[in-house]
Amino acid sequence: MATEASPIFDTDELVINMGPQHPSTHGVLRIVLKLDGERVIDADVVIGYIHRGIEKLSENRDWTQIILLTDRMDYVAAATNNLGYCETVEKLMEIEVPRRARYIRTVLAELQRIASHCLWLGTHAMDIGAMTVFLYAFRERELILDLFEDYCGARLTYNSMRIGGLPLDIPTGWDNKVRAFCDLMESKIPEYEELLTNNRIWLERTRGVGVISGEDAVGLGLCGPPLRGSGVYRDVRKDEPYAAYDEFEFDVPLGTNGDTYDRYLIRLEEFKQSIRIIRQGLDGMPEGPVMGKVPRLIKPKAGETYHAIESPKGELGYFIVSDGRATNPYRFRVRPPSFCNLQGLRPLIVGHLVADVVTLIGTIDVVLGEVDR
Amino acid sequence: MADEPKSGDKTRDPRSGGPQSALGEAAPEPAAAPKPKPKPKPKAPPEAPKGPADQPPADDQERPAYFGGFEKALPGAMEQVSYWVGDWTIIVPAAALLEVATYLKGSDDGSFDYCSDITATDWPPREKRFDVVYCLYSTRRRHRLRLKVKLGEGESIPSVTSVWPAANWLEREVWDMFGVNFSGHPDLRRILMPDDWQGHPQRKDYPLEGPGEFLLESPMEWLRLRNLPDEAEIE
Amino acid sequence: MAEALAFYTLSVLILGLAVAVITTPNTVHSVVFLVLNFLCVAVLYVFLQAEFLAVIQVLVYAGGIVVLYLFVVMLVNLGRSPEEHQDPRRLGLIGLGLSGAVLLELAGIIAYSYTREQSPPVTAAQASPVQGNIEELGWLLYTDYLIPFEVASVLLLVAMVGAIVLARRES
Amino acid sequence: MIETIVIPLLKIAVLLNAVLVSVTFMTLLERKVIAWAQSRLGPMRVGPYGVLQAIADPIKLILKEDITPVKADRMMFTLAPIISLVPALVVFAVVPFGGDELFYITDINVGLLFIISVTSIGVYGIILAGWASNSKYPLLASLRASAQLISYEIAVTMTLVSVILTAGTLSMVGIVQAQQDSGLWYGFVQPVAFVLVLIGGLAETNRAPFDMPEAEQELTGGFHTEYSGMRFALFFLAEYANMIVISAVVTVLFWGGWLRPFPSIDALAFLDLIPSWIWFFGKMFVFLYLFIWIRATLPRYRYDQLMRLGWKVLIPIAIGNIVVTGIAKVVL
Repeated sequence: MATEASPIFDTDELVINMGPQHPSTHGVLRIVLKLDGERVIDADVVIGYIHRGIEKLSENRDWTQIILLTDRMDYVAAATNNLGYCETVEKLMEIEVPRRARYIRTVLAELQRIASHCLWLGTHAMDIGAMTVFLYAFRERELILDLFEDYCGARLTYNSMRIGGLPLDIPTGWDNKVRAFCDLMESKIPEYEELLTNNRIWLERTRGVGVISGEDAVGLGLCGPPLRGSGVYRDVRKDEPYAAYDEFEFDVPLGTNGDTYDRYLIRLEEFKQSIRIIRQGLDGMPEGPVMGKVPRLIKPKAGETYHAIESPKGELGYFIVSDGRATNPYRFRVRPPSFCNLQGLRPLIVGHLVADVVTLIGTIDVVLGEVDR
Repeated sequence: MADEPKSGDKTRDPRSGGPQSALGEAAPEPAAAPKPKPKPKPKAPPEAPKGPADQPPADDQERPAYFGGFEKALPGAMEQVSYWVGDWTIIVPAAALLEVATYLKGSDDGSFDYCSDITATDWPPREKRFDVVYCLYSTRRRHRLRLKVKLGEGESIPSVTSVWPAANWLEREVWDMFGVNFSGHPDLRRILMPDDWQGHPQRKDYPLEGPGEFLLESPMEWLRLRNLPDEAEIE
Repeated sequence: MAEALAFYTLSVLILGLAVAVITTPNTVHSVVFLVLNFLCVAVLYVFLQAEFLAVIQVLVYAGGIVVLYLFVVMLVNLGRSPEEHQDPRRLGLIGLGLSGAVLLELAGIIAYSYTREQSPPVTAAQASPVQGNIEELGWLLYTDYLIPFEVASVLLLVAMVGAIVLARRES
Repeated sequence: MIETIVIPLLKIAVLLNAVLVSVTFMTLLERKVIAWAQSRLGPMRVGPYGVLQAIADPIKLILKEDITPVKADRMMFTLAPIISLVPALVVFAVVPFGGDELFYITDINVGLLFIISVTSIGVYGIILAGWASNSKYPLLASLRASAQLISYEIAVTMTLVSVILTAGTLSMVGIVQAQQDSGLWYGFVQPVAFVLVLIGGLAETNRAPFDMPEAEQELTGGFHTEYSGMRFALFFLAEYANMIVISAVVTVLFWGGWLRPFPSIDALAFLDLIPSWIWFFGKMFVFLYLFIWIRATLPRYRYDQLMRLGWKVLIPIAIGNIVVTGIAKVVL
């Protein structure tokens, strides 16, 4: 046999564009896949299709007007974004937030976590082909949206927090509704688990897929469930407590294998932990005002700070610089968890099959509104 | 809302290079730092801020333990230390950045293994107009630190992707938004803006409205600028 | 009369499709013509009362083997000119000689079938103790033709092993 | 003349219409069943409880613009949907819907093989559709499809051999009669084969959890990505017709076709009052429902796992089943 390969048998790589309009890229994500057969040998993740310049816009808006812009980043967990921003400004201005407001904020943030994880669970399962879970998860998410509607009148972009506290106290009877929801949610989680957790196909599709070691995950800057899935104990709620998390008891679930299945189990466990936190928050809700003492004109002293919270996707950080003179931030920077997690996508998908690409986009749980800002 | 400065002869320069390079005749004033506010205040354009406060720590403020080792290992790397609302910031020279990063990641009492964020701030009137900010975290020691590097226009800064792989996209975003050049970056392309975009939108002298109005007012000029090779070429 | 008409129509179709297979510039079209050709041959078998053979023809050739042809053809880079697909090391003379030999053999068989005296077409039909098309076929395969049948299957096995060895990647 | 030409033609016409109409209602059934599984209502607007949706959908598809991509291979692009539909309809010729000769078009002595071989032609529709679209996702899908269909065809055919051994005939009517004679449905005699054929049938019809060739989430619709309007509808028709075929085949082979339950027990003879074709359609409906139910429940396999399942699990079991059946046949 001749040593040089015959030209008849040379192989071509297939380059396909996954997205920006693809049913399972969760928005306008584009991945340029280089395929050998169905195996991915290289990938380029292209983002920026819904870049709206929220950072630039925020630098030209009033401090309070920015809350409304933060809603538009991670639009499936808008209240969490509000919380992160308000806390950062409060830190910068050293404002004391009343305890009741901190409790309500915590409850809202955890409700958002459940809502966001519901959406993740539904779409992730849908990507792998289990279409019923999608509607089950959305059914519960709908109830959370109803709760938020009761609280602030909006269902998606809440604008539900203010610098120094909250614009509204909770309506009467709302806490009972939330309690009822917690009970319901607890009874629904086994439904999801029944459909997925021990399903052979689900196990085959998720176990050992997209394995990343803890060390690599830290190096790549992954955060939230993808980082914890690799067994790294990192939860901003525990490490750098904010709102009222230091007063509550909850566990941080950790994975062992760092694969898609572990990340799935972690998020399911986070449902339960969130319910636990919400119950503690409602039971121990102190009386008092919901708005702290805030100067009429919000104008922080010159200085800068970085403050992070644990959004459903991971570490959501705000870096804000005030020049001390204007009523708008001089520099407004968001550290979007989805952006940093999405960066970990390429190392995850290389070597896997096309079908796994879809699984892995699902497992890192990105919201493109937050990635692109 | 008719903002009065729109019709003015403010530079509507889509290019980052700023007035001095592309539109020679335009006023070299560092284009209107705070953009027109919605409230129609009779505003005397405030002079652009000179830079962040970088407040020094109070004398009685206890310094983190790893500062001592850091100063001993890399003498002179710590140009300035700042403390504000609970955050420590170290300002380091660009030349020493890579050493500092490697040391901070490797040192036992620091062990900053997690790069939370990299971003920049633009202070146009300053000679070194950019502050590149690194937000670091240690998953083992659970503390935070910010590094800050001051950088002038056209200068480049060593990339820290070799220390923290997470820096890859974050540095790309800083390049995209500010035009800060990272030397040694494996893949320095635009990330959020389109590949053929001109200018770096997060700079303070970049108009909030983008290049749109300039394009409408003088399309030929816009086209000429667009076809010019990008001056802030990568490396 | 009707049968003859059908036969000649089919024959024309089969031959026409065969010509189309080798003349079409597009390889995928060529494979599709090949499938149609096989289907027509299957119909021919039905006319000969060999339903089993017809069905197997469709199942194995049209439904199995040619699908694999198509598979390969689709993966070959069609953007290249036909000349590029030529193997530079091919041995034209030997090929010519071999095909000549096959032609000669065919001619010999045809000549022989005309010269020898007419014998009853299927002798086994009387010999086999079973009734029906499929049963007879099975009887023949497992009695008179057992050894060729087994040899053929061993040959296929060898081919399969060879294909796996060739296609396996060095890991 | 009437016996040989008119009546068969009439039967064919009736059957074709029946199949096509039932396919349209299958789509409605699928939407409704999945909706109920997901605590929804499904289509409710068109007609009472959305019943007329089954008619509205085809009308919509017919009226839609039929787009051929500029770079597509026009001939193959047009041919592909036809190739995929025709075999799916042709196989109905040998499916006995009832005990009487009125209920099947023909009974040929290689009926079962005929069904297998003709359905194996259907794969060309998918492959050519993927190739002719001249687009990457459809191409990937058609590669998946050809590999998948050939692999599972082998598994199914191997499995059917054990059924043929048990029945001693290839004729569809003959197999049902063999079950009547033995007094036992083959589902109880050959349970392994039944499960294998069911799994293989799901894969052959590209149904969940084996719907890789049209995996919407991965390949944006798979081989029919570029199709619209009526040509798309043809693929749709073919898929559902194939589902009906597989249900019918499973019914005939394993669940006694048109026979009533326990055909050997005379005490249940009153069940014969129900016409044979109702038994047949009842059983078929159960399997169609099962297909839909599975789709609503299970996630999708990955391509390599599917091939592994086919080659490393189904085919060895099928071969083992043949051996066991053969031994049993000789011993008993």
